[in-house]
Amino acid sequence: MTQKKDIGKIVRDFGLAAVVLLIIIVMSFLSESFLTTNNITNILRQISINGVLAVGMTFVVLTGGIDLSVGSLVAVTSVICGSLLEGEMNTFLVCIIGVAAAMAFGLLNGYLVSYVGFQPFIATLATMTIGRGFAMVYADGKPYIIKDPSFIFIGQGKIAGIPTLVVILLVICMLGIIILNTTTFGRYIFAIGGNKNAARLSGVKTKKIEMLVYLLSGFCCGIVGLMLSARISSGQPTAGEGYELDAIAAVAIGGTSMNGGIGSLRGTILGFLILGLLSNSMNLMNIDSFYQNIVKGIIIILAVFLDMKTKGKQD
Amino acid sequence: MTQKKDIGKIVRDFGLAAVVLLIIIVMSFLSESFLTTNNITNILRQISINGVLAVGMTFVVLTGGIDLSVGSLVAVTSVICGSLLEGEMNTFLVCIIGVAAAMAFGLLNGYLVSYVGFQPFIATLATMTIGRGFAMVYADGKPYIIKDPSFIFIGQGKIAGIPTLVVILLVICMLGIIILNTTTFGRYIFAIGGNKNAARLSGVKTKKIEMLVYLLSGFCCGIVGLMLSARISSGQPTAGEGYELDAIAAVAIGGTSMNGGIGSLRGTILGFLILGLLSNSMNLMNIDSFYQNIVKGIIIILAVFLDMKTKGKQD
Amino acid sequence: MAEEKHILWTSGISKSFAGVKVLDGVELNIIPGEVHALMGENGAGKSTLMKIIMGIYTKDSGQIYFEGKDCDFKSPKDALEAGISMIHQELSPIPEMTVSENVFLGREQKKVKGLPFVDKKELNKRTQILLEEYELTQYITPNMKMKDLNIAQIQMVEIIKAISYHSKVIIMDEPTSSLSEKETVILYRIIDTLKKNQVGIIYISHRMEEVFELADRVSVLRDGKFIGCETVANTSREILINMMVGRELGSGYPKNSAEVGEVLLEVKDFNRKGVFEDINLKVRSGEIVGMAGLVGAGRSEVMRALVGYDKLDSGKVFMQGKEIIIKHPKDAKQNHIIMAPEDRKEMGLLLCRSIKENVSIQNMDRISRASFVNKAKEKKICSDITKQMNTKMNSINDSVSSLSGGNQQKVVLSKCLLSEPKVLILDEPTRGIDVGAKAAIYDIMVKLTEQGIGIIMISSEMPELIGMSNRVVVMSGGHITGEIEGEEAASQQTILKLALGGKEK
Amino acid sequence: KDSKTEKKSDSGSGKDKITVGVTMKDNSDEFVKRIANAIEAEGKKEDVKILMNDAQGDVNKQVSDVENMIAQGVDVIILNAQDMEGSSPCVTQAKEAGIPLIVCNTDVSNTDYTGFVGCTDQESGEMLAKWFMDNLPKGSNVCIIEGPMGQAGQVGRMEGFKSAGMLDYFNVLATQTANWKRDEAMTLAEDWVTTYGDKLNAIICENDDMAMGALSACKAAGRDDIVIGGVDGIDDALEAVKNGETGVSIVQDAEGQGTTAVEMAVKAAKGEEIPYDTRIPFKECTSDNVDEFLK
Ligand SMILES: Nc1ncnc2c1ncn2[C@@H]1O[C@H](COP(=O)(O)OP(=O)(O)OP(=O)(O)O)[C@@H](O)[C@H]1O
Ligand SMILES: Nc1ncnc2c1ncn2[C@@H]1O[C@H](COP(=O)(O)OP(=O)(O)OP(=O)(O)O)[C@@H](O)[C@H]1O
Ligand SMILES: [Mg+2]
Ligand SMILES: [Mg+2]
Repeated sequence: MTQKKDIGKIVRDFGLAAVVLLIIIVMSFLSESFLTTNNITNILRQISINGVLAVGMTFVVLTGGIDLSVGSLVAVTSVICGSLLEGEMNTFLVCIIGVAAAMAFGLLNGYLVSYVGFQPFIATLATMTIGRGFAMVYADGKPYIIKDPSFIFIGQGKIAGIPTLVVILLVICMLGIIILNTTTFGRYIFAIGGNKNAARLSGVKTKKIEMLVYLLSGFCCGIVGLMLSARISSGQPTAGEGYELDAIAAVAIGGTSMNGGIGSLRGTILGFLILGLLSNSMNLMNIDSFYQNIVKGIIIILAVFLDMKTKGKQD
Repeated sequence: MTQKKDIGKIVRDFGLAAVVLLIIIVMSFLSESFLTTNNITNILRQISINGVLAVGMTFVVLTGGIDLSVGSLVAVTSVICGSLLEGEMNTFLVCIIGVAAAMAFGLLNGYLVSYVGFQPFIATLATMTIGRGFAMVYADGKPYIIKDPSFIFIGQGKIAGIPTLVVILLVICMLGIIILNTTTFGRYIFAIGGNKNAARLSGVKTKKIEMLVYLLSGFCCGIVGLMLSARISSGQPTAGEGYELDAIAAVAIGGTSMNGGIGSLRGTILGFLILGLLSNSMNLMNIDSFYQNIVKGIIIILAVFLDMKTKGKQD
Repeated sequence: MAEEKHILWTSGISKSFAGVKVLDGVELNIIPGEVHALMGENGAGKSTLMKIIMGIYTKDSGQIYFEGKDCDFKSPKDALEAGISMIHQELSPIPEMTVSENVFLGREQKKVKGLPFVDKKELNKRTQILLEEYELTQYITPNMKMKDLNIAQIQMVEIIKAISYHSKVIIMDEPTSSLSEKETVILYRIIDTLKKNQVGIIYISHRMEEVFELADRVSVLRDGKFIGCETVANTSREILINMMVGRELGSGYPKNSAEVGEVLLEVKDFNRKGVFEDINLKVRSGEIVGMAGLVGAGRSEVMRALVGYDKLDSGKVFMQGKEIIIKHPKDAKQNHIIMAPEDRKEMGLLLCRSIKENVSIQNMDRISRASFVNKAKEKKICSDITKQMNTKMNSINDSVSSLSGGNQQKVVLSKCLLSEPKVLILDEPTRGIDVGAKAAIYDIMVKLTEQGIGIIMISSEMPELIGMSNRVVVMSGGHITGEIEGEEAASQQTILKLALGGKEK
Repeated sequence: KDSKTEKKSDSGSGKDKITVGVTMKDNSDEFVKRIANAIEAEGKKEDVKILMNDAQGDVNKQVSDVENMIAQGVDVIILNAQDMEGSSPCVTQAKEAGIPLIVCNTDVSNTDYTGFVGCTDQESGEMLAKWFMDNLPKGSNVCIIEGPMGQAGQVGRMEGFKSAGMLDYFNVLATQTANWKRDEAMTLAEDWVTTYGDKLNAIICENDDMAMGALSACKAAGRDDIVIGGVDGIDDALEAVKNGETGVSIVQDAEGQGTTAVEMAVKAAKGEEIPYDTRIPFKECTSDNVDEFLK
């Protein structure tokens, strides 16, 4: 019975999975280095950043919200970690403080949206601006150089042969799936996105849940802040510019409705896989960067179209 | 009867209008150059670009959509006009072709959203990428120099002492208000945003209307493409980057719901006025650009909050 | 082929959703000037058939003849233009627009012919004329926003709208499900006028009395199949039920033998400015308290405030003598006060989610441990309750939006029943529910009272109120205007007088 | 009126204090920010009022900035052009308003300005190209990481690569943009190291931030044989040169440019004669001379 259900779900997600497969098959013919362990590691490492953000974004979008501030919050964590590491603070403590800073902004987002009643777009646009300004002021526009080897391990080390970045991505994805699919919190998220009034009447503390969702997104931003700073060995106030669009794109390609209530992390994972594969493939094939944009746009359209067709969504 | 209704509306918009007034009053004390004719002309000229985009965006958002492609479409018009003007084509014809190109992309947006059933976010994200790529490829990444004086008049000339840019803004705003508030098309836009299904059941051609709305936004992008190219005397493939966010911000600050159905152009106008005033004021006061971000974010939050309070929106 | 006298005639209509056949060779014919009732259990396919006629769904096979011509409408616009309009079962107002804008949506009066400028004054004028014609002016004005209307007012607007097309055939899909007696009378009057004007009316309803009062002929569907068409004069309630359900069904209301015990719930001095005042109410264990009143009396509002959904200006709640504080529906739930709302779309259901999730969302505490959902348990509980409620569906994983209206209502009730209520508030619980299911709900109510549960039932169906309640509380204009107990309750007149009388105060 | 007098007294030396309006192309760019800081510092030293504007990477905003400064009645304008073509109207406007304008750091196609201080982007491209041509055998396999397409820095440096003959001298495997960004450059370099493997000899970057990204990728892949170089002379790039991790950084004298720009602006405001074109040369920083740059 459960098996049957799972097969059904796989069929429904077949559209996007097919796109992923297609890219892999085509590329393995076009470039001999594509299917090497090295390149696969590269792809995984490269998607890890957008991946973690997209997981947090999925939660937000499922409630019917949006989080434009993610890129800025990455920068907030980045500069704070950079400065504290320059002061030679304990690495673990630095990570905690860095992530906490991003979460504080996430909390502000959540408070504005759920308790004050702001539209998510406008609340997170404001914190996006404020966050970027904060990072810039904090760092006075200059990057911090990060040398702490145990911090850099996050971005460049390996655990059991797998890059730490990829391990983090896997952990976050798994945690995300568990939270969304097996906990009451996950159910409440879907319920709020489906019909906030009905959820409230059913006894769901809608405001609290919404707030937590933005906090969760802030947490993911903090983690990405660590990952990115460690990867590029510097605390950059300009880090993460425009990342919000990539994260939202992954969520939307993955079939999550921007109105909330419908979607899955499975879809999001396929979404950022497609984006990552695409960018890696185009680099390997050395496609002119002007044309890369065009190709990327067209493939997004095709992927979503195929997905809609197989899900029989249209009409 | 009508008078009473109008007063009601004005009171409802009082929140934002108060913010505008407040900024003006505070600034006239803080900077002697603020209330000079020169500076007022500057402000109007500076808001004209975002203003026209925001008018188009309001239509889209009212149907419950979003148009991320506006910045890229501005670039499309810009490079096409630049290249054609280099070929010394008739100015008027150049303008027509340039605007038509942006409208073609707008049509693609509309087709994908209304007929194929794409989520607006993902459809316009794709055309945003494609449009930017197209502009880059078309211009080979380099700007065209524009010298045609009658074209440049659009961006730098004056009509009866008023900068052409401002005249265009006024015309577009007026047209927008007329279309939205007095025509059947305007009614249908509200209807679609309010309840698409009900609109369809009442015999409204919802798909056609939705398509037209994106076409209209494309038209506004085309006009802005002309305005911007003429203002900076060049056809730039990088023109308009990030303009979508400013346009959406103006719409959202203006109280239009991102879910569609609720909102007004009056609000949008106040929205881009606030953004423009803010940026001009901070420049006049010589606030560090890093701090400007923070101040801007906070003022957006305050403005929207005040607006919500006066409208008695929150629970 | 279509007989001359038939204005609308369908033959062999079939339709499947995702492989499931919901209509199978359905016949239906309508004569001008008749009221043709269409009956069948929830999910029998009535609405689907109507939506096919209106061009909302495409049929898989079959023909539709309208005025002798083979018609296949591609969109509602075509159907409306040809002369068929419909009052939809699912109300879908455009909240931000005014009454007149809603009524004339899609065919606005223009200021100048050929130009797209809307003449709002003319719209209001025409709407006003319509409202006056049907004596609704004290209820609704053309300038009201739809979002400020209650559900009955919205229903009346939709009725007015359908009529304003001056169609030759009007489909009414459960038009009275959101109306109280008073508006129902208005609707009957409207239908009379339409009949005189030779309009053919397809009338879908689950209320037997209405069918016998209004209809000339009645067609019955069962599981998507056409069972038969009878003239009302030649049939009886029993025959119809047999046609619909395929078996006999006991008539009347179940005998309630529950002991009425101590006071469970006491509401003291509830006030909400402008909505209701000085509400005092007691519910005893094993008791069914009926709430009567005209639409707009404020019954729902009191209940919504009671369960913490709406804010309260002042008032106290006692549960078994102890004061309890309810600030959020969650508090009410923890005190076992559960409410099934009247508007399932607005407050009852997560339309895009599955039946299972809808049922379990209110009962997470029962199916989860340490915040983790026990999916096996969830499945079992949901399967059991939906079976118990006889919900027509393919699987509990289907989205609720794919259910028929009545079956959606059953999902709302299912989730409330699962929440182990001590006091159960049912706001129009049988709205849109077929006879069989209604009987099932009545049985469940009785069973619950036998377990010592107290029930508050808001209903606009007078017979149901009288038949089921131990006590009927009447509200009018935000006040309680009377309470009728025992034998006295048997009188519709008394209730109606109180409901109206209060208003005149 | 009160605030007016207050402000005046605030500014200390009274009416004759010169106001210098500055519009920078993007202060979030580290290099641009360094120039901006130098301008502020020099402004203090010369006792002039600096009105600092930041176009945040948008030409349109830059044009607005100049409009605003003219409305404020500044005595002289320093323009750090965002775009060669697009910033031209700034020059025209200042001219029309009769305000002297000094262009700093980046070229503008409208040369109707009072003076220019800066370096030629093409020169940095040429210097970088020459260093690589001197240090790598002809026909080596190289990849190039570019700045944002269409920006003066990208156009000029690529022009320099061409005029130095580098594109023919080497076998260019790939050319891509990383938009001046470290993380994007890192992604590119990772992909290239995988695709081209041992063939790849060098990664030539149009700025140092991207060179640092490329370096991280090469280090992670254990490829210390790949020669890397960039332009700007940011701190970690100099350190990398010192450690022998990268080969070269073409140092642009941000402080010199900013300081000179203010000096010239003050002179122009006073009506003194100033040179029309001042070029501050780039300096090549390699392991031989890196200590001069590390302060
Ligand atoms: N859009 C849809 N997708 C899938 N199934 C549907 C859809 N619409 C209706 N159905 C199914 O078709 C069947 C008939 O539904 P329909 O709404 O016509 O019933 P009905 O006779 O009007 O019932 P009710 O009295 O409850 O309104 C039901 O089983 C329903 O679940
Ligand atoms: N959101 C609202 N704001 C202000 N007044 C409201 C609102 N909703 C309802 N009302 C008013 O509250 C009163 C009671 O509404 P309602 O029709 O729901 O009462 P009811 O007695 O429960 O009717 P029903 O028979 O439909 O259950 C009406 O006068 C209505 O106009
Ligand atoms: Mg139905
Ligand atoms: Mg009610």
